[in-house]
Amino acid sequence: MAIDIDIERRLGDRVIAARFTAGPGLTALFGPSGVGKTSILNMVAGLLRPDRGHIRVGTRTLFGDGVDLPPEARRIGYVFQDGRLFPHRRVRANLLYGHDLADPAARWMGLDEAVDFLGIGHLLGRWPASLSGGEAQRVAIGRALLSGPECLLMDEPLSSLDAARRGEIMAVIERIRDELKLPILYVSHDRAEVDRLATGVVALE
Amino acid sequence: MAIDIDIERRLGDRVIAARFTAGPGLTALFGPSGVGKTSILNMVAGLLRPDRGHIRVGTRTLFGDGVDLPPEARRIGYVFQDGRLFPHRRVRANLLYGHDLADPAARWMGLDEAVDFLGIGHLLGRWPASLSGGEAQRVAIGRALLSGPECLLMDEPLSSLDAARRGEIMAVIERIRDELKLPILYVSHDRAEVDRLATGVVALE
Amino acid sequence: MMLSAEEWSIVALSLKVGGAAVLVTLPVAFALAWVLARKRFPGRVLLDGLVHLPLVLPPVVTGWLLLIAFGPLGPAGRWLESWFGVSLMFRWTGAALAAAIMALPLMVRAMRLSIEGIDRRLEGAARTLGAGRWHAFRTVSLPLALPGVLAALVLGFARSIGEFGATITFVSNIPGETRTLPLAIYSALQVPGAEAMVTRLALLSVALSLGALVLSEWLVRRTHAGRPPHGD
Amino acid sequence: MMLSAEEWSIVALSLKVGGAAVLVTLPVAFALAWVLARKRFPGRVLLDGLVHLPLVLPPVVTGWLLLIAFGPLGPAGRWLESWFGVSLMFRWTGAALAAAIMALPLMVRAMRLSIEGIDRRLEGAARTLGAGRWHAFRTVSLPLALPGVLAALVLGFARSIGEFGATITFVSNIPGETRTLPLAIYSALQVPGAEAMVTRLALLSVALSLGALVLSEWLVRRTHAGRPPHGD
Amino acid sequence: ADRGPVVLAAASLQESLTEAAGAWAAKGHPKPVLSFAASSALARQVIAGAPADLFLSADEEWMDAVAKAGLLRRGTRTTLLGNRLVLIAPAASAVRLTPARGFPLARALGSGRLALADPDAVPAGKYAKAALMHLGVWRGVAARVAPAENVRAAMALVERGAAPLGIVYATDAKASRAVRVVGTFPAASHPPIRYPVAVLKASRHKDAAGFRAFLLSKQARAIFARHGFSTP
Ligand SMILES: Nc1ncnc2c1ncn2[C@@H]1O[C@H](COP(=O)(O)OP(=O)(O)OP(=O)(O)O)[C@@H](O)[C@H]1O
Ligand SMILES: Nc1ncnc2c1ncn2[C@@H]1O[C@H](COP(=O)(O)OP(=O)(O)OP(=O)(O)O)[C@@H](O)[C@H]1O
Ligand code: MOO
Ligand SMILES: [Mg+2]
Ligand SMILES: [Mg+2]
Repeated sequence: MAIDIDIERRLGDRVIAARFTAGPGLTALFGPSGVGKTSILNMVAGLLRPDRGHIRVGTRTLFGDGVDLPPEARRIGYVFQDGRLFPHRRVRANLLYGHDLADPAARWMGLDEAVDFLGIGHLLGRWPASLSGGEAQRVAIGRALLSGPECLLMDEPLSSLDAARRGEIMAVIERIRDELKLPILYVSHDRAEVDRLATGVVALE
Repeated sequence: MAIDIDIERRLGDRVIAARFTAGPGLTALFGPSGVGKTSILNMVAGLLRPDRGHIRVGTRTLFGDGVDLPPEARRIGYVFQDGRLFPHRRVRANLLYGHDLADPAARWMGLDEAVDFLGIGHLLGRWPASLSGGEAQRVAIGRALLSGPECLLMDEPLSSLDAARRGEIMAVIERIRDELKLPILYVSHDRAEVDRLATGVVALE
Repeated sequence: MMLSAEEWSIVALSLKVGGAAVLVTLPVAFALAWVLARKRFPGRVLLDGLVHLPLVLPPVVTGWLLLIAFGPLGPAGRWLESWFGVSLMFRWTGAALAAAIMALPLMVRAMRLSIEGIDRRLEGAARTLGAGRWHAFRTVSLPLALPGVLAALVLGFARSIGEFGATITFVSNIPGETRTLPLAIYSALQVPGAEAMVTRLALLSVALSLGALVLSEWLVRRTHAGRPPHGD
Repeated sequence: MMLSAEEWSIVALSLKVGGAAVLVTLPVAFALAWVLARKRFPGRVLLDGLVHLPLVLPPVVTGWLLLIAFGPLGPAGRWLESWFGVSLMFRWTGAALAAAIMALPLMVRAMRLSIEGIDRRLEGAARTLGAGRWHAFRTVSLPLALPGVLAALVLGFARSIGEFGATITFVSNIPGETRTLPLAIYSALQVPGAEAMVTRLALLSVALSLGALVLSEWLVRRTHAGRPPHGD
Repeated sequence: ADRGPVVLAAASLQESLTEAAGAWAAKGHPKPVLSFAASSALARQVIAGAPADLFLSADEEWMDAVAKAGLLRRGTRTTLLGNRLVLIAPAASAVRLTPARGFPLARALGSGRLALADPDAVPAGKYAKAALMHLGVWRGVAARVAPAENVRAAMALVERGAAPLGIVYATDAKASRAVRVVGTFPAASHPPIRYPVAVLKASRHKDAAGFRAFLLSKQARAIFARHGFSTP
């Protein structure tokens, strides 16, 4: 399944434009701070409306040609640059939010598995406000994976994790990439991460 | 100037404890996610009260022996893990917040210099809410440096920056470390960063 | 303080009127608060002004307008009569309507403040997780606006318990039907030397609203159980 | 709509009374809102209840209590008289006091909601940048609570413009001194067939408060100029 | 300009007293300051020590209360005006009825209510209740009265068709075009309706006694009579 993107959007006095096709596997979006990586992910997720262009995932058109699917119909899992956990739900309820909404047939990961490789079992009863930076980040990753998406958007998902944890999570991402063949758009500034995970790189500037 | 720390603090059912002496120069705090790095910085900054122990910077006691200086009297510059910019002030006003409060004699960096090496000149008139992740991070660094502190706390300050920008900022941190001889507590998961900057490493677990 | 049977019935009526007023108004007030907080449309300031009207006009005038609209000769009154066979005149439902109208501006403002404070990015996050507009509203926006909703309930109930001018003008002062606490207090105030009675009834009002306050504080604590307001 | 000299003077008086009431109450209400939002102490619920009192009691009772306390024979009245040579009886200052008391609960609630919504970590950030408690309050907490302060101003002013029962009971209905718009409306309502006059005066009230609303919206826009509410 | 004496007067005297004061001022005297409100509120203000000159009450009871507090200037209390009670119906109503012993009031009401000023509190209501008791029909309608805040509010209920019949002062009925006087109550059926006037002990104004005398003069009586009052 491939992602086909050709979009343009004005933000303030800047124009964010991108045009690329990402094959199946993990495509790294690379580029300096402020170039528009997050904005592109937001447009793919349906949170920011392009001024023109199209977004296609596999055979589905998410945007363009008169189509503009609402975010909930796009089946996209998004790990935000800022965790964006629901402050009024405990960790467990955050994790299960998308999981419970997904068609059971569409789910490809269970709570136990996610909790396990993310190492967040001891946090399930906690409120997000009491989590450390890295803990919140891991919960956010779990929440996105558990919603059974058909495509993943990850915005610097490993930035505040230590090397050991980072390795374990990368192993899972590799598995998702290879076994489930989910297309993944991945933003990172870390060379090593990109070298290990990316099957393709899009350089923006 | 050295930092002498021996503190303990209960958080929920965890106890964060640390005891180390950091010489002048940059001391990296290393340790897995959730071990208590941010909590330690918060205690040094005066935002979290230790249950017992002491914190000394150079000859000044910040906490302990009946002393508990308020944050504003500690002369500490803190780059938070989450930017924590003031949402109701534009970028320029954010940068100048601490600068204008500081004794002119205590300042060791001016707005122009900070704006220059952080590459944020085009952002001065913007509201923080419109900044990208890396842009906000750079403004937060500038804000802390401009307050003319005697000691720096940096919590993963470079995590969402690209390699080029990262290099420039590291050069400035090196200069601060060597020329101004400011003690710096620095949290990072990035080996390369730590190898380049750290004069000492404290491993927590 | 032992209450007489008459005092009990006045208290019960006040609770019924205040409770009905607040509960019926709640969804309407929330919808208005939502529209005023989120939508930009021509006439928005006018709608805002309309919502504030019952606060600005002396209550007696509001009662008088209600009488004109909902009286047997009024358009709304005729409509209710012919379609539902219902009349609000001299009924506790009319008292509840008066209280509801008077409470409306306070309730709208409180909820609007909370709605404006919601971090909308969280709604976006919910949508990407598969929540439709309505589900995201129910599970994210509404709970995040809860402080405003609770404040609205307290303010609205207190205002209802204290409402006098619009009620007596619209549905008069009928024992057991529209004679709520403030109307009973008013009657007592008109009689020289009845200060003791006034004090008693006023203390009852105070007790009722203190009860509502304590209940709301308890609700806040229950719904947010242990959740720290913001990090750290 | 051309106004007669008398109508002008009533409008001017209403503005003076409402403006004074709101401005004088603002700091007091903010302090109360702050304490109720931030501090935990025994008697907190009681203080909260006390603040809500003017909302719960029929305005006539509040006016009566003011009369007892601030009348020439009341303790507060005597104290004011002997220390400052000031009397509130039949004076516009008394009308402002009544309006202030009635507006207090609304103003406190609105500001309390905003204060409770402040991200306290930002106050911590200000402190590390060298701001003392008071400076951090002025430059961070207060501006972040601004939506509540503006809502309080609008609610308080509207309530003051509409205040009737407490005012007439406390300081009577003296032309040029305590006869604000609602009292003038009441007087007109006493005259059968004066509906046109009542309508005119009511429209004036509405115009005043619409003016206040527009002004507050403009202030919101000015102070937040272009600032998006939350990221994205 | 010089301020005239401060006159506290029952609200039902609004029109006539304003006119009389105008006539007095036309003679070159400073214009009296007239404050209209419910007699109860005014009496309480006097008792609280308000610095006023004259008090015109709508009934003897509140004047008695002020007298008991020792606040009347000796020898100045006298009856100024009298009034009559009338039965009214909406202008379009065809009902025919004469208030007399055992008259069929309950039947004439049908399923509707009888609008009155509060019979337990407001003077006009008290007189109406006394009259109906005297005529032996109170028991039949006691459960069907609609007690309003004051005479004008009671009349509004009839004007708006909310009540088919009402009892108000002749002076009020005379001034409204929306109601029709169905019949007048026999003067002997209720205690005489009297409006007492007195100079207050606290009065310092040189014109107080003069204005009181003017109100009792032939010229002033003519004015009151034109508004429907009787002048003893
Ligand atoms: N209110 C609380 N209740 C329970 N545990 C808490 C609370 N606040 C913090 N903690 C825990 O204290 C620990 C230390 O948190 P801290 O933020 O200092 O970690 P950290 O070392 O900075 O981690 P990271 O690298 O992920 O940012 C974490 O495990 C966190 O979950
Ligand atoms: N409302 C706005 N007004 C003006 N400029 C805006 C606005 N919103 C976003 N921008 C700008 O658009 C650019 C793209 O932002 P985006 O968040 O997509 O960058 P990014 O590539 O994700 O950067 P980073 O790596 O720092 O997160 C940034 O320069 C940002 O300042
Ligand atoms: O004038 Mo009155 O005191 O309303 O009967
Ligand atoms: Mg970004
Ligand atoms: Mg941390």
